[in-house]
Amino acid sequence: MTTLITKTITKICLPLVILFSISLLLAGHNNPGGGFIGGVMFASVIALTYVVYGLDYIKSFFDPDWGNWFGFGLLLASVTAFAAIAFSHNFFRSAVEFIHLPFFGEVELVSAGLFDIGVYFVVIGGLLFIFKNVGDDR
Amino acid sequence: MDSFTAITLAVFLPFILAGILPAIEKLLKEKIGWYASAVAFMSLLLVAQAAPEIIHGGTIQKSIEWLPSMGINLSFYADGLSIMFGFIVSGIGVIIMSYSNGYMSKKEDLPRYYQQLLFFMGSMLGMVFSANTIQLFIFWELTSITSFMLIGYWRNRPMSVYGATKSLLITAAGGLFMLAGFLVLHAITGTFDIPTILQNESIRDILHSHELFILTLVLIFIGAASKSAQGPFYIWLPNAMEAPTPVSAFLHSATMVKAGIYLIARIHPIFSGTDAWFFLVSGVGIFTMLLAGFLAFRQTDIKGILAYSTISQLAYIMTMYGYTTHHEPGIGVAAATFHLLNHATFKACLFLVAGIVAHETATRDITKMGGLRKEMPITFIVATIGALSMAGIPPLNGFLSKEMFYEASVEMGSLLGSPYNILIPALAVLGGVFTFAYSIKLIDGIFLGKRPSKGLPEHIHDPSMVMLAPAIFLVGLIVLFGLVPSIPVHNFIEPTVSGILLQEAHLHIKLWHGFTAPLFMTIVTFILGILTYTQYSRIAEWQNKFNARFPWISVNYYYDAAVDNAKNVTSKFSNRMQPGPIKTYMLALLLLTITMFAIPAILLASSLLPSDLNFDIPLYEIIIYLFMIIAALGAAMLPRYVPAIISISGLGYLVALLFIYLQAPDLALTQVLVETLSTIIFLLAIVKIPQKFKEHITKATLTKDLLISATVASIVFILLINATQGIVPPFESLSHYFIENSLPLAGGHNIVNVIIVDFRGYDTLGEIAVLCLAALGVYNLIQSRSDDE
Amino acid sequence: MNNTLLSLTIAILFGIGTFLILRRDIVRVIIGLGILSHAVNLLIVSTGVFAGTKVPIIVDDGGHGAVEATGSIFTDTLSLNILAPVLAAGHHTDYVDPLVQALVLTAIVISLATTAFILILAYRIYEEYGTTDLKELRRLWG
Amino acid sequence: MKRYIAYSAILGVVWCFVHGTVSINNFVLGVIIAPFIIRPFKSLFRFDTEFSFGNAIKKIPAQVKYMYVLFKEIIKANIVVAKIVLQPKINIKPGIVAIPIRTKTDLGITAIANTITLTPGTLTIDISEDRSVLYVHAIDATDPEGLARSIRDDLEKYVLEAFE
Amino acid sequence: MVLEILSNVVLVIGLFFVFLAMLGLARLPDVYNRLHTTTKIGTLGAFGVMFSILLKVGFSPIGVKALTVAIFILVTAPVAAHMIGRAAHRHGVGLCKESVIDEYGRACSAACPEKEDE
Amino acid sequence: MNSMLLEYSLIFMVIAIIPCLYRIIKGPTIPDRVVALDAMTTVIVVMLGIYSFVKGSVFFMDVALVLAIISFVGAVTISKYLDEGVIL
Amino acid sequence: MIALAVHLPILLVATPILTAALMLFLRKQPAIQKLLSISVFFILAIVSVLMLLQVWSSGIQAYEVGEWGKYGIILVADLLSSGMVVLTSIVSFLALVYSLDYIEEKSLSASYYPLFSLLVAGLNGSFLTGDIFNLFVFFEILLLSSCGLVIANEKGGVTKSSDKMEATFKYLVLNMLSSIVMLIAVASLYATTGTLNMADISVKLSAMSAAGTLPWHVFGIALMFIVVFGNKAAIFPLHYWLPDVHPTAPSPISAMLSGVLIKVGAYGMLRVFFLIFPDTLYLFKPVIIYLALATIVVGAISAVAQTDVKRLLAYSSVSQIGYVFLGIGFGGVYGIAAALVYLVNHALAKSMLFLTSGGIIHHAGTRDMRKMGGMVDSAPFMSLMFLTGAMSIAGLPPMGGFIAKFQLFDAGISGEYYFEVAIALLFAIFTIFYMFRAMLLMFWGEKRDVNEYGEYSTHGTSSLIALPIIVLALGVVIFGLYAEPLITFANATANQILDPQPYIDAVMTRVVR
Ligand code: NA
Ligand code: NA
Repeated sequence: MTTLITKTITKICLPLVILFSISLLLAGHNNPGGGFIGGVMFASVIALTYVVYGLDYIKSFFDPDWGNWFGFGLLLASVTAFAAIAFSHNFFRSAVEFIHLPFFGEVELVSAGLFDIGVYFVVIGGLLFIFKNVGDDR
Repeated sequence: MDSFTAITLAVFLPFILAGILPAIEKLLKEKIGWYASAVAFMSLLLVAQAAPEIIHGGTIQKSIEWLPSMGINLSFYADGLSIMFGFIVSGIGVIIMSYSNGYMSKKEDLPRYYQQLLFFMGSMLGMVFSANTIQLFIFWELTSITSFMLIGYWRNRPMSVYGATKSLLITAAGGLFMLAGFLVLHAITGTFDIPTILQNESIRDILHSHELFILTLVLIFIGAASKSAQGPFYIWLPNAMEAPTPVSAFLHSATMVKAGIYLIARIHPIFSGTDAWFFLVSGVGIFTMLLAGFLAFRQTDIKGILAYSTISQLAYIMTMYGYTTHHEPGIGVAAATFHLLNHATFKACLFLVAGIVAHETATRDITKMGGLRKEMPITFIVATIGALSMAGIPPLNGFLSKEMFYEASVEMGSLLGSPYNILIPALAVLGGVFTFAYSIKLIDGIFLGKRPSKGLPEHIHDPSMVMLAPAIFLVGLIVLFGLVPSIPVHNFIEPTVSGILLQEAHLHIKLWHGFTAPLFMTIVTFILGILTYTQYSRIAEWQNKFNARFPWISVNYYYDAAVDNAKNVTSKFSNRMQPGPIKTYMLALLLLTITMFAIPAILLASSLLPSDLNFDIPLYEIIIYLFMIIAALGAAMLPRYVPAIISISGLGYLVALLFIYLQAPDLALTQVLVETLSTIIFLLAIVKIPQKFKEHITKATLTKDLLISATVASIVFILLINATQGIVPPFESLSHYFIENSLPLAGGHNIVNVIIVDFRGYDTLGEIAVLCLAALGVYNLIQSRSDDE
Repeated sequence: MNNTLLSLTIAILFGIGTFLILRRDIVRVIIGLGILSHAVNLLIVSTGVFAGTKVPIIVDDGGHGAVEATGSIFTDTLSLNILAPVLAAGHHTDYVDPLVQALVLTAIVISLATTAFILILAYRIYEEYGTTDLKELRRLWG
Repeated sequence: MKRYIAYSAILGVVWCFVHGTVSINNFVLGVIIAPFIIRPFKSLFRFDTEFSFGNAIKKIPAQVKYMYVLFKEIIKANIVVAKIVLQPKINIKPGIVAIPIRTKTDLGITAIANTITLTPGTLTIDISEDRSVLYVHAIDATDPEGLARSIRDDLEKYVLEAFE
Repeated sequence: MVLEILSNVVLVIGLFFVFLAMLGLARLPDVYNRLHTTTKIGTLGAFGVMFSILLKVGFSPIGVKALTVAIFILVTAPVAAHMIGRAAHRHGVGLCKESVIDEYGRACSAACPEKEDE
Repeated sequence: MNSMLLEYSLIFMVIAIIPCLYRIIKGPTIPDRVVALDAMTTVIVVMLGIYSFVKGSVFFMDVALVLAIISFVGAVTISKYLDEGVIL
Repeated sequence: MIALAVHLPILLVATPILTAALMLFLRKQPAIQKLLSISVFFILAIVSVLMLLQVWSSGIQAYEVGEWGKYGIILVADLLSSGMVVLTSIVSFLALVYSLDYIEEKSLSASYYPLFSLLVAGLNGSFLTGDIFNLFVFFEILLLSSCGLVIANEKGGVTKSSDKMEATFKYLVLNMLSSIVMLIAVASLYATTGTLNMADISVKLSAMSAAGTLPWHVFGIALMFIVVFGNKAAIFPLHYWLPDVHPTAPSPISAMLSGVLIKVGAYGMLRVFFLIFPDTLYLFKPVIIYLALATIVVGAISAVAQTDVKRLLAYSSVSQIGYVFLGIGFGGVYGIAAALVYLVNHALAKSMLFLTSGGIIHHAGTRDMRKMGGMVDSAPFMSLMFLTGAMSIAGLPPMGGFIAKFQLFDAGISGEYYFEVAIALLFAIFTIFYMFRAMLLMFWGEKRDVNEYGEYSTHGTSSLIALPIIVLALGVVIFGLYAEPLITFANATANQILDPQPYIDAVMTRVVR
């Protein structure tokens, strides 16, 4: 088992890194980052938690089916791409909208961003699915 | 119904009516054999329907569109030759299928039996009426396959399987050679259509003067010889006797084995009149005739005798079709054709007798028989007439064609001059001697002499009329054709001969034609034949010794060696080729890659490296290059896993740093993350692996591997340095478009990301699919074990 | 513009990777594949076809909302003349080639997935065979 | 609930930091996202215990002081170690010493352990099972008692004030 | 201007410390001593450089992120050092010969596995 | 002046990687290598900071931040592996 | 419906991906999974045929993904690619139906459906893409999906999982190497031409060639693609993985691998060399002919040595793919058409044989033919089906394989490749030998020693297993009896391959947004 010290710091890092990963995901279109990078960030911090706290302990209160996560990601990504057909465009035709939100001002909404979220989920789900399966296997 | 339709129906009716057999099997119950006979009879009638037109000197020819883009149609052609074969096939088919009603036990798998017989008959008819080579080949191979199935009718008997395999391998493989021959013929003549070649002298002239003429002939001849069991290919036929006797009678004496003869007759007008034709066809024919005649004489199995005799008799026919010179292209054609018809009658008859005898005595070994003439008088008479016809005794039909054979041999010999004028007739007589001897032996062994005291069933008698009638009918034909030769000659032989010689033919065949050379030869044959028969034991002794001493003289020896050792020899080969450890395979891939790059490098490159090399790089970047190499070397050299993994992880971070210098923050980010993650997965994977294994690299391996690595490195360097010289003007990169349009059209500042999720988002869709696949694959990997336990 | 030293480095990495994949130890081979994939990623980046100096991220916001192509040069002249160059010769841009970076990103992710799979495969192979010596992995042969 | 608010506020700030722009927009966005992140892991964050804003605010001065001391010590530590590294011949007498601690909370223990690591010549190696003893590697381990005393008096005091 | 000079000074000190840390990494006798340099000096060096950047650019995105990096290093570096040191000891890496005392070794000798050959 | 300072500092930092590489390759123990790897990431983080400033681009600072976080994950994981022989 | 007509190419790739995603969610509802997968794959088969008809009637279809023209990724459905897609769709539908009763239930719902769907997506994607890097991506999908499927558990479990691991490892490593080669080649090509779109590359290379500025290293790149596609197609000396992988995979997957997947290699060669590198054909043809001959020889000889029925079939695939490449090497309309006809017939027959072998293995409880014998009485259906397939592979009429061999030999002889045809002919005899030997060993002869190996399974063949085999068998027979449509199609396709201009026009004549 790892030590209290590591556990405490991991616990502190966990939400911060997840936040960071979301930030990387959302920033992706305009800054370095994106679904993959954000997803790996998320996956690594969960992996860190698994490593530091032990898989079984974490599973006792936090046990999502990572298979569903990457399933959702793939679904979201492909549905986003398919959506263009519904608007009588070609598959994967992207759209950019600028909408005005009351508090945040002008916000850029990009269909590709939705796709990137799909990527994010696939990466998280896929990597952690591998982790958990191999980790459970002993 | 016009003649063409009649022929087409004659070919396809058996297929269709046999195809529905499984469906109506329940309906027919035990009448299934009569159903089959009826089908055969229908075909016979249909052939007969077309016959008059041919006999009056015409031909039938028409096509149905089939593979127009290959220039191949479903086309049927009938001339005398085809019609004669059509009669033989369907006629003997009727006889055999009727006979089978008595022969085949009701417990047998009759639907399969008759279905295959009918398929065979249809294929055979299709073959003889085919107007183009490819169609001919198709039906040809179908006869091989049906023959294979029928020889292996008793599928669980090892000898049946052996015989079936042998016949299939030899005949189907021979067929492939024939196909190749047809293809070369096509390349030369530009057509697959046989009548076109037959009717165009200019095409034949082109063929005769073509450099590939001999190749074409040899290839096609291999097909014919393998099918007709000629030359070294004879070996399959004796083993084919594992088939039920009616099958042997039908396929392996009367019809299928004559397919090769048919082919020779069919291509006679195209290839004859050349030395190659004579030496190949007659040479192989004479050789086979003598060898098989001798071997037939030595058999003790009734069907063995008949099998070798068939080979020998086919060789007669082959030899006669081979008789040809430039001026007289068809010396033996008439004789051959007549003998062909006669052989079909007497040999089918003898096979039926063999079936009856085996049926009654429960053995096929003639040394265990004798004196059966009293118990089976009718069978005895039938058999004797058949055998005497085969031996060439007047006034039976065999005598007539034998005479013609001698006549043609003499004529051929004299045309060729010394020493052939003596040699050919002498060899012909020798062949006749063997025939005479084994014919006598057959009758003597079964019916004459004393009944052995034991080994035979007590009550032996003539069989029912169902089995006897077909044989009696054939005997009737034998006698009829012998006494009144004009009936077959006018109706079959003349049209056939004119079809082969491409000119009107009028033949006069009589029983008595004066004291001529052939008559003299016949007498010599009889005398020598009797002499040989009396010396049987001596000859047998000599041959046994000879065989024991020179086992390799037999073709079977090679066949068995090849087939039996095939597995061992090929195993050795494939074990060497596919040694198991993966290194060989990787080396092969690397070497092929190197070779592929080396070919243009050697052939085309004026200089391997371009002249302008660029060394203008910041120092801190150069040092990073160096570090990367060191880290990689570390990963390569460190003996234990974890240090090596740490080293490669270090390499990964350095690569990330380099990506920074190359202005690629996204890449650096990804690299850093992926590196850490793969380190973790590495650790996950090596958890159970002890770090005990250490490869001992020998000096030779080291040298070899270093050499290959260095070569790979060099080609990468050469390729890269050449490729990065820049795009050849005036072209530019697609990237300009991305840079220009990333913001205005895709609304993203990060061009790389926009490419990933938008411009080339489709790639990314694939990429995430790969991630999902890896996850699912790992799941399966882990799962596969849990279930083992 | 080629970078000779970088090319040389990439080539040497290829050499080292090649040497490693010819080893008998399964983990060694996988490490070799790792080095090869680093090398090939660098190779792809180094084939970026024009020498810019800027990160391909547009910093100055060219007025968002302008969803309109700026480069008239890109209205496809190809239908008129299929061989027409995409850009007027001499036109250069400050950014480094973004396309190769996108390609490498894809390649990296794919190689991560493949590496993960092959590593777990190695783990399972060790369980089944009790060795990591590839010479022992020869049940399938001949 | 209070904990949610507190954590959300912290994460809001963090969001600004990782985003690179400190603005109210970013802060609000971070606050909105935060609960979704914390919620699944709430059993890690001891949501069962009481939490009061008053206490937290009261501790701030102590924490600032702790920071100050920490920085001072870090600088000292660097100079100490730098001297050692730059010696022509390295002459040290290191060793691992067991140091008893009074701190009981997770955060406190972690803080003291990390502080020890960052301060002159000492490095936390491990903590005992009963969380009462830290094993500390010291570059100069000739006087274990003195070391223990200096840690208790110079460091742990501030940590206790700031985090207990 | 003052800020400029200050930032440069901090930068130089930071860089110098990082360099020192790496030097210590090479020179000091065992893993525990090396951890001292990398965590203490390395961390301060990195902190210094980041801080210097913050001084140079102010609270612009670069500056804020530099500060984030600095804080993050400060929080995690000791933990990493602690984990490595602990693992080293439990993995069986002995203290260098100059060492005078090992109270941890006594406490966890049962937990320490045999050290494998390098 | 600034840029020169920073150019040189880059070179200086590259040189600082040498001891790290030395320890990564030479060891002698695995923890030594882990320390060295961790130290190397620190150096690279510093380099990224400097580079980011030189280029006036925040993008490299993102990499630095990620590297700082991720190297912690790596170090902890390898340590746990060394300690317990398993990581999960 | 009409609106969807323009989207057919992408539907064939994206629908399976979407299906895979849905399947992941439906892991707990096997019945829905079953229904959904069957209907999706059935619809895909129909869609693929529709697309083929569309291409046949109105020419090459180019589909811009994301509407970015040649700057994005373009899917191109020409006769070759849509033909291959039809083949894929049909074989995969049948293999899927077969799998429902063949793969272990748990594996089936947990991972098999998504893996299988993505395999099909990978195949269709590879065939349809007009972008060389995208081809790489889809190759990776193919690689990993087939790896995952090879290790899937089948009912009864005759194959040891250690064998699966070993085979998968070899397959994976060799393919990773060839992927690296591919990346080198693609990157170098990009560095030279500045584009990844195959039609665009073709335009630029031919312009360079016309201007005399074609650099020599382009030839090197071109020949390196032989390694890339050769490895997919398993031509000598890149065939080593195939005899290990195809036998160890579950039978429906073996059918997919041998039936369709190795054909990707042949497709790739046709696409890349005839579209992108026509200038290098004079080097390519001799190289490929000799590699093809070596492939034929090595595959056939090794097949004779086998005692494992699936391994024999696998080696036979090696040998047979050699014939396909021989046709490609002969070149010309006739040679390529012959190769295509050969390819289709081999796909049908070999898929069918692998499916049949699954039934045989279930029946006998072993893959070792020496431990079988006389099964014709207990498994007459399998016997008949195996014979049908064996005859087709051996090139015997009236099966499709005959037409293929005939056309190939004819193409060779009319191209005056006498030596090559001679070798091919000789080893066609080997083919007859090993196929029939296998049939005889398994079905004819004496029944195996029951005391030693146990009784044959009395479990009858279910209709889910029999149906796909029958459908494929019908295909085999029909293409033997009436091959005209296939030949016409192959000729048209070959003409299209040899004249890349319409392809280029279809891709390049686009308006970029
Ligand atoms: Na790492
Ligand atoms: Na650190």
